[in-house]
Amino acid sequence: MPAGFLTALFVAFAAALPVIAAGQVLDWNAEWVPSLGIGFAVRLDGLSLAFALLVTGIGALVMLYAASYFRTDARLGRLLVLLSLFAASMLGLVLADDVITFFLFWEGTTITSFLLVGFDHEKSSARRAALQALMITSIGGLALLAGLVLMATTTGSWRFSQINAGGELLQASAAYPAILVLVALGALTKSAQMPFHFWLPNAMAAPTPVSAYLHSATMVKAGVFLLARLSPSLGGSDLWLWLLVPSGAATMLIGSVWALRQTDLKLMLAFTTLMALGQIVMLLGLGTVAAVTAAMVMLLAHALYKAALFLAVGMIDKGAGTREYPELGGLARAMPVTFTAIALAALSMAGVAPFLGFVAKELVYDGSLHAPWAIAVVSAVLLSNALMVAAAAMVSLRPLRGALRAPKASPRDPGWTLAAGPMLLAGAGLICGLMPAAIGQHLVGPMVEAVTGAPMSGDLGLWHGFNVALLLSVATWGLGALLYGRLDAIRDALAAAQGRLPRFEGWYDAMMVVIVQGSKAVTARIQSGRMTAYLAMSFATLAALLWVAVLSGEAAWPALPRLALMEVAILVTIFASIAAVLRARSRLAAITALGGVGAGVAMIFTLYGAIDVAMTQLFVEILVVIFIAVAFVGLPMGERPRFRPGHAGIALALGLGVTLTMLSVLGTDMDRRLTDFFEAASYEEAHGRNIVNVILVDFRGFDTLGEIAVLVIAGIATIAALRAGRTTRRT
Amino acid sequence: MTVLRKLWFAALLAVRFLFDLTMSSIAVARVVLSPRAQVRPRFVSIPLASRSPLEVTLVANYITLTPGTLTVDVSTDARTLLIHDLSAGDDSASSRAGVTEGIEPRVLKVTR
Amino acid sequence: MSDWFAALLLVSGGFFCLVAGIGVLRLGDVYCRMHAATKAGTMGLALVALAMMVRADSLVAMVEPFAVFLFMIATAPVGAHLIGRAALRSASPVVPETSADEGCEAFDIPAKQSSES
Amino acid sequence: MIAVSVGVLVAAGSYLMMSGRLLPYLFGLVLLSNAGNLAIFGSGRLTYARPPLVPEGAQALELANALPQALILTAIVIGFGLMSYTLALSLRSWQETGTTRMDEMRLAEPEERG
Amino acid sequence: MIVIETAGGGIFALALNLTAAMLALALLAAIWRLIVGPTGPDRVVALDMVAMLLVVFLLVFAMATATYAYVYAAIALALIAFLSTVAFAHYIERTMDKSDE
Amino acid sequence: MNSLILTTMTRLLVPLILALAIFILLRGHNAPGGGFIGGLLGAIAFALIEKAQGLAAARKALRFEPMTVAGLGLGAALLAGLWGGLAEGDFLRGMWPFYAPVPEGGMTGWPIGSVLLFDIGVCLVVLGSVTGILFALEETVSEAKETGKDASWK
Amino acid sequence: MLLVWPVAVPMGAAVLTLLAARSVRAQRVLSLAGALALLAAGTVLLVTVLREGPQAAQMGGWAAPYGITMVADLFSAALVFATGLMAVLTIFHGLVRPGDTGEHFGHHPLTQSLLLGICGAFLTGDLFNLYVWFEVMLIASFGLLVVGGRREQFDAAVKYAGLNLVATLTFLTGVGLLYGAAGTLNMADLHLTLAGRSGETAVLGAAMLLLFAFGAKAALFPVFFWLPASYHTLSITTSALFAALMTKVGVYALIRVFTLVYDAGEPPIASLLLWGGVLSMVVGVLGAAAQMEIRRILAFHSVSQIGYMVLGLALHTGLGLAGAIYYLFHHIVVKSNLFLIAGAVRDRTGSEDLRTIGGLWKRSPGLSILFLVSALSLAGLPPFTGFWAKLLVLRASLDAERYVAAFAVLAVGLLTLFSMTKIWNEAFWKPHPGDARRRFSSRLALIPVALLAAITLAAGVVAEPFIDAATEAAAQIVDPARYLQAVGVTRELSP
Ligand code: NA
Ligand code: NA
Repeated sequence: MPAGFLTALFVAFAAALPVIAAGQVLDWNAEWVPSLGIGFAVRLDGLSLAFALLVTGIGALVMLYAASYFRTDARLGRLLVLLSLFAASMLGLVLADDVITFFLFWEGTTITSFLLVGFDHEKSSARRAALQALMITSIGGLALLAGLVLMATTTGSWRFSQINAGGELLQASAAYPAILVLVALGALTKSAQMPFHFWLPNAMAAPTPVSAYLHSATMVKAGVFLLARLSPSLGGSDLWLWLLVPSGAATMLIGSVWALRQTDLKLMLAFTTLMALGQIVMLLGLGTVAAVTAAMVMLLAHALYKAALFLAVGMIDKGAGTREYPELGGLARAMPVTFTAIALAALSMAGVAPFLGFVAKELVYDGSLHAPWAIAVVSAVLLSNALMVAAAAMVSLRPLRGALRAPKASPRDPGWTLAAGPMLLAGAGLICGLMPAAIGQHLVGPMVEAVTGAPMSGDLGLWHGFNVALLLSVATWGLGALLYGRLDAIRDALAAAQGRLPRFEGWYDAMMVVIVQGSKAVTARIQSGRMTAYLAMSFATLAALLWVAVLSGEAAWPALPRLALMEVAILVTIFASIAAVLRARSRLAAITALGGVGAGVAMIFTLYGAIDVAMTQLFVEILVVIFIAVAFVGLPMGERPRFRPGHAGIALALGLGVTLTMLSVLGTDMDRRLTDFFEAASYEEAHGRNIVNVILVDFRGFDTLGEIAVLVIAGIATIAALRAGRTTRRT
Repeated sequence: MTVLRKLWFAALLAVRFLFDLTMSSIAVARVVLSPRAQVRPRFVSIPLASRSPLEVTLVANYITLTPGTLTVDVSTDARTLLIHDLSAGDDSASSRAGVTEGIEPRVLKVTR
Repeated sequence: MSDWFAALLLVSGGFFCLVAGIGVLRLGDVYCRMHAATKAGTMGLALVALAMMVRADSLVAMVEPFAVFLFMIATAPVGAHLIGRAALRSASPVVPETSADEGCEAFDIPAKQSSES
Repeated sequence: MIAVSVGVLVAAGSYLMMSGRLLPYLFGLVLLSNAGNLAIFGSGRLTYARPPLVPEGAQALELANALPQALILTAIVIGFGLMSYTLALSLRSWQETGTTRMDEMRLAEPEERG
Repeated sequence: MIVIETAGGGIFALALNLTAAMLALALLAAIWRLIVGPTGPDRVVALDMVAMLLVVFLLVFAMATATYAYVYAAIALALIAFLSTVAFAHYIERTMDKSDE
Repeated sequence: MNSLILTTMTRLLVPLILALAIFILLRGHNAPGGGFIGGLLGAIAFALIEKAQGLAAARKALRFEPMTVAGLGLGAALLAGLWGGLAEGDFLRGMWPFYAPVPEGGMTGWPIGSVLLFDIGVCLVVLGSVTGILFALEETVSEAKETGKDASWK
Repeated sequence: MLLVWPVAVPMGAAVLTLLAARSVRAQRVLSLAGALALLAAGTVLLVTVLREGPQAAQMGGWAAPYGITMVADLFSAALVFATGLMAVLTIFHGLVRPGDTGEHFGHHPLTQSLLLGICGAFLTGDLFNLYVWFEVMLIASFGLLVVGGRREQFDAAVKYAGLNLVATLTFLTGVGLLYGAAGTLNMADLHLTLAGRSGETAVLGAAMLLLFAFGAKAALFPVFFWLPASYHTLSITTSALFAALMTKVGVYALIRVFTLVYDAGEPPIASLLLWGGVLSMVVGVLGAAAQMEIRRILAFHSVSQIGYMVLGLALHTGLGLAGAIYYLFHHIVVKSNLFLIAGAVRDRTGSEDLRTIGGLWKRSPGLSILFLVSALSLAGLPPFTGFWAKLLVLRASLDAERYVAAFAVLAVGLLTLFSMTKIWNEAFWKPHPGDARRRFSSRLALIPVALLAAITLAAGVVAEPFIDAATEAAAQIVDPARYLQAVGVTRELSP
């Protein structure tokens, strides 16, 4: 079903080839969030069309393959759903013209990839790999988001097409370096470039069809796609060069060298994928038309042969029972279809004519020769390509030739539903290689034009005469054969070196340790579970806030009041009672002293005309005493807490802060508007002489309504607290 | 007839009470303000003739507000009062007499 | 004249309140302090209320201070009784001169002559 | 005068609360409650002995500010409700956890093992 | 030096001030007893005393400021103030808390 | 608390306190007092019964479940608010159905209406909640004492 | 009366459920009916405000600033609507999820009271009245904390109450001082009265007290302790309701007071808010990373996400405010749903401790997908609402050139994703380490979960109306002219 749908889409996209090749661009926009200027915009140009073809074509084949591969597995449905979601995300990603639309699908691929990598979720290794892939690509994703938003706000547009049109503007802006770094971070993590590359081999925990689709043909190329997409506006600068070329080159070399170290065929393929991605990124970094052309062809060629190889390795796994090539041998005769597919794909990978891989390699040399840092670049490319030749030989020759060896007793080809995909993909590599001009004209040309804005230089072809590129090809094959001949020695040397080389994964592990341990340490300190610490922190914060106000504001301080003797007596009463509360050793001493405070406060209310308040205060005081006297029968005082100077300091700072703030309030002029109104309206309009009561039940009756609600709720809450657990546990 | 009689006794009781209160306050003042406090307190138990709760209560409260004595407790059968006499020394008899021959009859005249 | 009278009542009321205060401060045990608080305090209140009644210009203004006094003499002895009982039951210490007669065993107080101490 | 009282109440209240024992916390809460009420009262400015009652006949003059009084009434009653709950909670949590030290109540946030 | 501000003048105002001063002293004495105890019942007696002084103060203050409304507060307080004493007494009896020294 | 004196005086004082509570509630609009203070006084009366004669007697004296009283009070206050709201469009507007201005100035009739209903609601809430809390506290503490669950009980 | 119903309805429901204390069934019916009526009232209010702009009502007919004014601008009205919606969903959840405390004394009246306090707080235009509704909410939450009566609930309640009481007293004092300095309590009137006075110690000091109080209510660094200490001890239903609304009231108050009464752009307040927000984001997410129980993780995330909202406020731009508002609504939906899902997880695995559970992706794919939707939304991935929320705050930070804040937005987003993945890995992917027997589980209880998940997806996909509404709400706040007009205090009044 999904395969059929993707096939139909593939055909539809293929039908668009001539239109696009003729230089047209198809746009479709829908409003999405106009208030932010964000639309749901898609755009079909050469670049997106090529990617769309890969996504739908390879997708259809992979789906078909997966349906067969998981035929007996109950999880097939889930797998297909996830693959379909991924395909949709990937398609959306390559078609998007709107920055946010693009990001939506970008993150869509991240999440579906996470779920697919962790498909064998009962294995902890799969879960770990999924998490790693997610974390690393999400770091990039978040950086990308920042970069995209900055880019959009700098240029005033959320459309790639418009941003690209005003590329110079962007490069001239102050935000350009930040934007470029952020976007590159997104691209490099997604496309597994040094130093983020390690997640890709680890992601081989995914089922084989997933690896073939996501980790060779499509998702890992999303970063490349992004760089290509934005190279008109972001590319061409020194920073661009310095960011992409070293990273790409390093990834290329690391991938190609470590590919030889692997014994698991799938893992080996993963490292060769790193090599190819590195090469493509490097070429995009170089940025010349020739380099970009090379990158585009390499991208297509790699997608075809690598997907084929992954799928074929899956066939070996199914047919022979393992992917560990030391345990395999002589499968060519037992599994002829598989052998054919692997052989075809490997030839393309080795860059042998007339496969598309050859075309690509020629172009790569050509592009490298006419770029900055030519000598270094060409040497690196030569070395890694030679290593690729050795790897291709390894994957095609080691398991297939020699005496038959396999864990399964009688290895044989799985059925055609599994074979169809790899055969078609590998075959396509050959066919495309045989008709380079057509590919160049219909596919690569528009791609290059979309990326560079300039038409492709020259045609694609198998034969460009005897030139340096051809010489380098021959050198590649020779060197590759030499390396393959000494393969075991190289592997031993690599094995010996491995322990001494720095682990790139180290920073990730360190980051995770920092997150987990650091968060524990920070949390243990802040959310310590100790209430005294919580309270001390709260009061200290409050004190600090008040002192900020006291020190930064300006105030007119009120004059000192003249106190009558009665007022002094009341103050002494209050202060003495407070002191008694502080030093009380027994419950009764403390409560009675609190009563003293309450009485003093009530006297203040009395002195200044608040009869209702004083009465309420006293009555409440009596009730509180009654409650406390009941409750304290069952609640001990505990030993006396020792003196804590720190707490005392906080308390003093807070008390002083409050006093100063209050004094500053008293230093302002009182606005008696409300009071005057209440005095005037109390009897005349609200028919009551007790203004306080009239405020309570009329002017501000709404307060009182809420307040009695508080009291009812307090009753319920208190009773609930008293009954909770008590009644249930007793019965 | 009886009501009027009772009212009369009640009025007499009230007057007598005010007098007693004044006297007792002055007595307390004397004790409190004398340079060397002369207290020789004694717990005295007093058997009552009163029977109803109201009578006992009135007697007890009266005692508290009158010179030198303070009702501390009532026995569980409500027939004996424990009072605290501020300056009785070793002599229980006079405080006991003050109640059984002074206060209690006056109260009972009102209640019975 | 009535001003003078009221002033006199008032000041004597204050005096008895002060006496109550000093008594509470000076006397040696909780029972003795209660004597001061209850009697002198009530007296002080009564006198102040009386002063107010003397100065009253209406019946209501006379009745209300009297009600204050009435409520006070109704409740003060009850409070005193309860504190005394609580003190008794929690075996509050008494001044050494305190004696007790033979009837008090029922209240957990051993008979004791003051001379013995 | 009020400002100083409020400050002293706040200092003593917060110090008691920081002790992390149930009862001192409760006492501190009562003190802080009083501080809050006094702060409102003082903020409305003090008018000596003129209760906000509209006299019969004559036009009212310079009565005490009634609004803060109404607010404090509300606050007192609310504070009473909160106090009751806190009291009940203290009682029950002592019964359930067996300690009056808040720092030793670690059922909801237990010490991490290892 | 005034003790409380009074509405009127003359001998009665003087008496009011004198009374208020004595009340204040009595209050301080009671507070002192409240603080030092030593026993629970002592503190309760002191608090009871404070309540009574409050009632008296309300009456005096009503006269001093010619604000009759304060008498209502005095009436209510006189009627119910002893309740906290009741509660304390109950508490002491229930706990027999001799640690309350 | 099992004191004859207290019990007897309670019988005398409780009606007095309740009468005072009602008086203060009704008069609160023009003199110190009102719903809060009335309610507090009422609650104190029941607290006194509880102290003197025990929980059962106090519950019996109150007749209703305390929180029901509180709920009814809150309902009354809410209705007082809705009265004005539904009649005049202003929630909590004072409604005086028996009280009207006379042409020559002043007012005539009975000053009762939604405001009084509101104040009664306030009073009931205070009364119900406070007694509810007190009763529940008393229950909990007595039970802890009986079961010896409470470690402070020696 | 339009504004009164959202308060009168839950109050009436609280009264009725209280009076029906003897019948659990009657309480349940009344409670759900009350929630539905509240939702209806909220809907009517929201529609009216959308159509006609801010609405006001003078309580008792006393004009502002003398009486108490209730006001609903778009922000308030939408919050009331959201409250009604969450009430219906959580109460329904409580009815169908067996054993969720509904039978205990007080649960239903307290829930209704909580709604009462929340709606009152959202709608009042008076600062002291706001305090009253805060108290209603607070004491109701106190009650709900202990309903059920498990031991750890009491511990949690002590911490929750212990810290919130401090905050509430601070609030009270702040209101008192502000009244002393300004002579009025009506917030619109305060806006006019305080104009140009922000340098005075009196005004600033009151601001600090309010900042502390609302910050603590919102669970802002460094006064958030109460939240992670308590939320995980509640019943599932109640924790979802709390997670949806409690802290939001604090954020609402911060936004309201620090735009209308004070100006969040003034120097000390602006930087305090900014750093409070950023540190909350960081400390909260670190706390989440350290936890191993689902609801404790979620609770810490609340702290972090409150930080986002406060950051949006602190940026003091229309966009930042729109971001804060959008974030707030997003968080209501998503966080409450995750709490409900935590309950579903517990039902199906017997625990919330990630160390002891697992196997849900295999056994309960439906629940897994619902979790995934909410978790990804929380982590800020498109096309869910969380993405737009994050995007708005991010863009506002970048526009305001607050690069540290922008970095925090992104880094914290990553860590949020990390914790969500942790839950996913442990509870859903990992095989159940112990006895994986099926425990009780109610499919009906997943209805609200599915609905909320659908909301965060649908509102993320069809984002425009919501972002537009957030922008409009922010605009009404940034320029309060229509608010002031509705309240009835005008600029001419001020000297
Ligand atoms: Na009120
Ligand atoms: Na929350």
